[in-house]
Amino acid sequence: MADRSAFSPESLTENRLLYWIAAGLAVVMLAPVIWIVGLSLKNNQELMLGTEAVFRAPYTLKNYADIFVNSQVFGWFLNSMIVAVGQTLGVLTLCSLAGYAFARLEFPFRRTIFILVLFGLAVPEQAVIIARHQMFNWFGLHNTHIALMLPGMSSAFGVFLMTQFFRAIPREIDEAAMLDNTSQFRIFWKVLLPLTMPAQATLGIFTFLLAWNDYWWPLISATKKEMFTLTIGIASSQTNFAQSEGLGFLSAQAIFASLPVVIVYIFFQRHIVTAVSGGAVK
Amino acid sequence: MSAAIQINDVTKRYGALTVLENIDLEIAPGEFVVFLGPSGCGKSTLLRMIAGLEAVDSGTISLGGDRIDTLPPGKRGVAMVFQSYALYPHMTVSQNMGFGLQNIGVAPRDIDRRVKAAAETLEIAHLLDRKPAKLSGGQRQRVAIGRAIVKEPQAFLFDEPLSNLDAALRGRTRLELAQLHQRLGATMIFVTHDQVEAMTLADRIVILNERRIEQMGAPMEIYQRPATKFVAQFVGTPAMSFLPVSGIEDGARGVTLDVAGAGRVETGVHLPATFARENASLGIRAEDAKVLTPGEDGVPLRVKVVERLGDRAFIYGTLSDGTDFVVEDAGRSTVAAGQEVRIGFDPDALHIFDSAGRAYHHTEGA
Amino acid sequence: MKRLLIGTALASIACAGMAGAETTIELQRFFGACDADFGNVTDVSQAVGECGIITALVNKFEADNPDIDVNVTTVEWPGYDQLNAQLASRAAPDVVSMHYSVISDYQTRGLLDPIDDVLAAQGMSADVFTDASLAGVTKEGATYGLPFDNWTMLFHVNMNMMQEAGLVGDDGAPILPASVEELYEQGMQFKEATGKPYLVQILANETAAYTRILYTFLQQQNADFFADPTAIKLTTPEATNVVEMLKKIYDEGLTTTDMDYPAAVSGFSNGAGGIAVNGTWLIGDYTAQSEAEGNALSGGYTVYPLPQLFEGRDSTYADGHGWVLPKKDRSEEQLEAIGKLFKFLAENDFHWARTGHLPAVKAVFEMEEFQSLPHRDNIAEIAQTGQSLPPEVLRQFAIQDILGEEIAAAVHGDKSVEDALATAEKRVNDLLANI
Amino acid sequence: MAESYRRSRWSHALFVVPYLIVFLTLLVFPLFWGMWLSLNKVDLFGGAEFVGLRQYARVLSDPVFHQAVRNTVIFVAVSVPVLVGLGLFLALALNRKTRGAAFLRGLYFSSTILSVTIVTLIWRIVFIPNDGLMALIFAGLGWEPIGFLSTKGWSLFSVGVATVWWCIGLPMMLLLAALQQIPADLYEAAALDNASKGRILTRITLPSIKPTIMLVAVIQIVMQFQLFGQALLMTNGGPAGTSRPIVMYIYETAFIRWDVGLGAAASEILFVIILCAAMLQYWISTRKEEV
Repeated sequence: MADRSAFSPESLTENRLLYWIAAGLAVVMLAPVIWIVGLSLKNNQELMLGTEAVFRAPYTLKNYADIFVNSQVFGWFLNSMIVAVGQTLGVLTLCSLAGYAFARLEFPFRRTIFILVLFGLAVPEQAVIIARHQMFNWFGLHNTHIALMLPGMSSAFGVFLMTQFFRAIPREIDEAAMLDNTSQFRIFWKVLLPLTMPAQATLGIFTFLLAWNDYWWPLISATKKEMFTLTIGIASSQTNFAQSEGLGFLSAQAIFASLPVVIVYIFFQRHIVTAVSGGAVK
Repeated sequence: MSAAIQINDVTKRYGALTVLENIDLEIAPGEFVVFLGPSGCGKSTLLRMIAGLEAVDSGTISLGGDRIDTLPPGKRGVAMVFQSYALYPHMTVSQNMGFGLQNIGVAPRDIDRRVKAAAETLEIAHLLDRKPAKLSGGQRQRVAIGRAIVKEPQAFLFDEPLSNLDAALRGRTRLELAQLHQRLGATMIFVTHDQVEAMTLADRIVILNERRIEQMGAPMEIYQRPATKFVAQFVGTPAMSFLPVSGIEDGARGVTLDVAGAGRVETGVHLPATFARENASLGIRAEDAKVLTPGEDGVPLRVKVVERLGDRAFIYGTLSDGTDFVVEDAGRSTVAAGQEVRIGFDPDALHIFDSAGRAYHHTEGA
Repeated sequence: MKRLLIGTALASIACAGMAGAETTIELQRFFGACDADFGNVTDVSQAVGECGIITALVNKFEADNPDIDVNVTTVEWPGYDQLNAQLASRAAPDVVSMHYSVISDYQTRGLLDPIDDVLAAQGMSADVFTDASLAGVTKEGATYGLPFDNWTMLFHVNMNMMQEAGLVGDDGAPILPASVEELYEQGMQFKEATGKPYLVQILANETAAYTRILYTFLQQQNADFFADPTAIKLTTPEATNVVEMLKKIYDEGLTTTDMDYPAAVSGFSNGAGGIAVNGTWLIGDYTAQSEAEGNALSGGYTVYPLPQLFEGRDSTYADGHGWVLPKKDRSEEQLEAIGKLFKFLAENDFHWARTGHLPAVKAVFEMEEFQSLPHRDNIAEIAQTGQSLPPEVLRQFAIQDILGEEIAAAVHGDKSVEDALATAEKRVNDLLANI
Repeated sequence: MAESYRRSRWSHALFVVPYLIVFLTLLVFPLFWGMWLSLNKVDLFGGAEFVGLRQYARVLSDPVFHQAVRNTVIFVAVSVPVLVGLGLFLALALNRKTRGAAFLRGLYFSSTILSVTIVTLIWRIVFIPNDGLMALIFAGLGWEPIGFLSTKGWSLFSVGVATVWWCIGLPMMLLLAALQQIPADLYEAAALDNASKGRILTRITLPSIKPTIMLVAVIQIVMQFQLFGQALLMTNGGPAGTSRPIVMYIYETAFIRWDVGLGAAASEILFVIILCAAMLQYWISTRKEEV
């Protein structure tokens, strides 16, 4: 192959300089993380006297060992998992059903209801959180996993995304299924739902990340330490650096707490990236 | 397995817009009927109403004597092949073909047998485990047909199923469809805007235009004796040339016409007394005119383009009054653009249209 | 990883199962988390610092009372927003740490249970507690919390640096200012001699320290800024004096500037300045440090109350920590368990006093061990000079935030002193008017 | 009457009912309940007393609220262009098929998955005076240390740095996706027209992804208006309230000062602000379809 005569569109858009700048900026991205990793490997007393000790041996895994001894990180992690997974499944179920109906079925007030739901897109959590907190009081729901999962399920974004996605599936597919004598629910379940998998992945990842990172709602709803999510748990132990467990332990805790999601991310990176970008183009 | 279809006085509206009006049509068992018409004429809508994908606003549709327009699509006993094939992307070929049977509770063994049989017939047995994304356009098309066949429907409905194929494949598939029809003997309705498909496949062509059926008939009848100017214009390539008629005189063989660009033209057509003589026109197919040898007396045609197809050539030009005209010549035609040639017509092959578009032809023995 | 998770899950289920057999007390506190260091310590004398001692105390109590399980939740200091959410959702814990200054908020709203019966059941009477601490928890004639300590802001002194600056008297005691002018003079002297700022203050992202200092020096000027407990008065010469003094200290470079709470604590440890203006709770830590070798405080640490800089009277703003019972239904067993816990805490108040706080139990003052604790005689007077806000003043923590924010703005030069005080007054009064 | 599958039927609504129940109870009802609360003098523990629009008057005349609005607007006005600009830069730089680019894409997106407490913990430990990474770097370079979390101006800046570090992944990915949607033949045509790289960027690439750029900008505006956790955990809004965002004001009034009515009124105002941003998003997306 005569390589020099080959034309590729990339050659017009790629820019070596930009690339190397981006590669250099990655240092800024990584430096804080490396710093934390360094701190987590140091003895707390040594750090008290000055954090430049990070650059000197000895290093120790004691901070990580301490997590295993007494920390509640495991419980918090479990709560976060339960809440994030539960909320994700809930959102996917509710939004798929609703998205299918809005995209494919006729029922009275369909347009009105859909527009109402779209208005929901504009309602920020802050506008409802105080009232929500009171409502959950009335039903005594606070400090339950359900209470942590439910608010996220009212997300209008999911319904919007699923509706758009169902709309994008050619109607002929439903029609072929109808001629194949398929019931309404079976068309949804066996024919169309499998086709929305990319959208499910996108919405699922978004929901999971939102639930995993949620701060305010668990802060005021999960007030018993058994119900703390990872976010709240870490926050509860992170003030008063000097008085509590020390920088090294906090760093180790932060790394330990993020490790599972980071591992999941590394394994599924390709899918996550496709899902995130795929959802955007639709 | 094949059944008659009756369409009685069917009307379809979308809000204020009427797309089909008082359609009456009977299709005999085992007949291959093609709905032909320009886009937007309602031919697909009519097909989809038979399938149950569109509601009928008034009128009835029956299949094999039973009224079906009140039944949901799956209960009508018809199968449909979509223009886009509409294969289920997440199912394999055999799952695609067996899905409908599964839905009505056919035993898995029977499904398997019927799918295999259909796949053999269509020569796609080796593709049964693939998903549609891994198939070529032609293979997908076969799977779509296979999915229809396994259901053993009382009627097959085809919605422009060949339009996504390339020219060569389209020709071959056309032949295979014809063979399939012969073998199954099933009632088939085929929607297309391609007149070649219509001509080659149909037992009977139904031409639709502007909400109604313009003409029904065997392909050659449609071609040779179009009922209206629309049909005459729509069927046949290149399209029929139309010349404005300024005067009509009765003669023994037929009427003689005064045509602006062609002088007096004798025809073999007899017109009834009621014929409205204003704004009539003369229609001539390219193959019904010929280029005369130099010196012969004929109508002068200024040649603009010569389209050579190998076995024949079409000569496009203008008559003295500027009217466009096409004439067929032999493949070795020496006519070149810019020349002026003389042409003549076969009087018995001429068509005369009144101002409303109604056609009058030469009648044998009249 | 997975096995570990499952293991923990099983363990927590097992714990929950066991908890049914015993009485569980949900205890929620601030003071930080230090399970890694003290999670298994039951010998209280081994523990140091607020966090270590309270952790060890609870461990000891559980060890002594195997039928009682104390389930501790540590909250971000001060944790009242979380407590509010809990109270609102009727999910409050059984026992909560609370500043005396905020007890009124909850008591007036009927959110606390009095503890008199609980104490009586254990044969305890309220008069074992000091007057100052008892005043903090007594509302409308009932006791609404177990007093645990009294605390004030102090001058923690690095004697090594003071020596260097020539600010140590012949008696070996540090020379501390007795007026605002002396403060500036000694501060300059210190700065010139050591090159370090005189004061180590918590000036970054902190509101409590400013406010406590303001209250202290307003009290010293006999300013009755809360004559009406529903309206503060800050547009006064007295308040201006205090804030201008703080501003001048800042402007003259007599104080560290950008230290937040933890930075100020460790900064003083590392010799960042001569005198740390911080609370009683650090005495234990700093004493322990001064007894160790090779650091900035080695052999050179002492502590004094905030000096009287104004002529009115010697006074220091004081507050204290107590343990309260949020209103809820409790079983007899639970009340008894709580009573035992309270009795235990009161009996071990000496250990808590090792942090540096003034004991809430009178008897501790008489204990030899207490008297032999270093520096305690220096600060004994705060038992008399310590003064809190009128108990009728509600939302003292919210007020503290507002004042701290506005004083910080003035000190940092973002606002004029008059503007800051006027704004603070307006904001506080708006808050109080809308309760 | 003939049947059709497109017929409107009540039973079809059953698919929507589960979501609708959640939507009505957890979004619509609290929205109106919140509006009602904002018209009342009410604390965390009940005892509502109707006061009309007085809470709104209080919020709108509160200098702290003004400051919070100003902080939030400044934060949005600075962080959103940075997020969009940097996201665009990274998307352009990393839009290539090499393994290195794939790795960097993954790296830049990875921070997005961390929770806000971890992010703020990391950045606090970077920014804290004396012991922080920045303090060490400054000391190493012999520069005057900056109190990043405690100096007016720098505190909001530091919150912004942590936010950009945390949020940069999404804009980058969305813009990358848009870049990859540009048909290659457009570039082939440009190559035949002898266009320079610069012209290709400004005349082909950027116009092609303009709708996505706008979309990303609006998403970020809506998101960054809701700034809360970073400010609360890193600076607690300080110093002197210079890094307190609107949401933190709401949190403080409702859950620290118990002033639920006032907090509700402030949230309604934030709602209106975000509603405007969302309308902008709707306007942009519909305009896109016309093109």
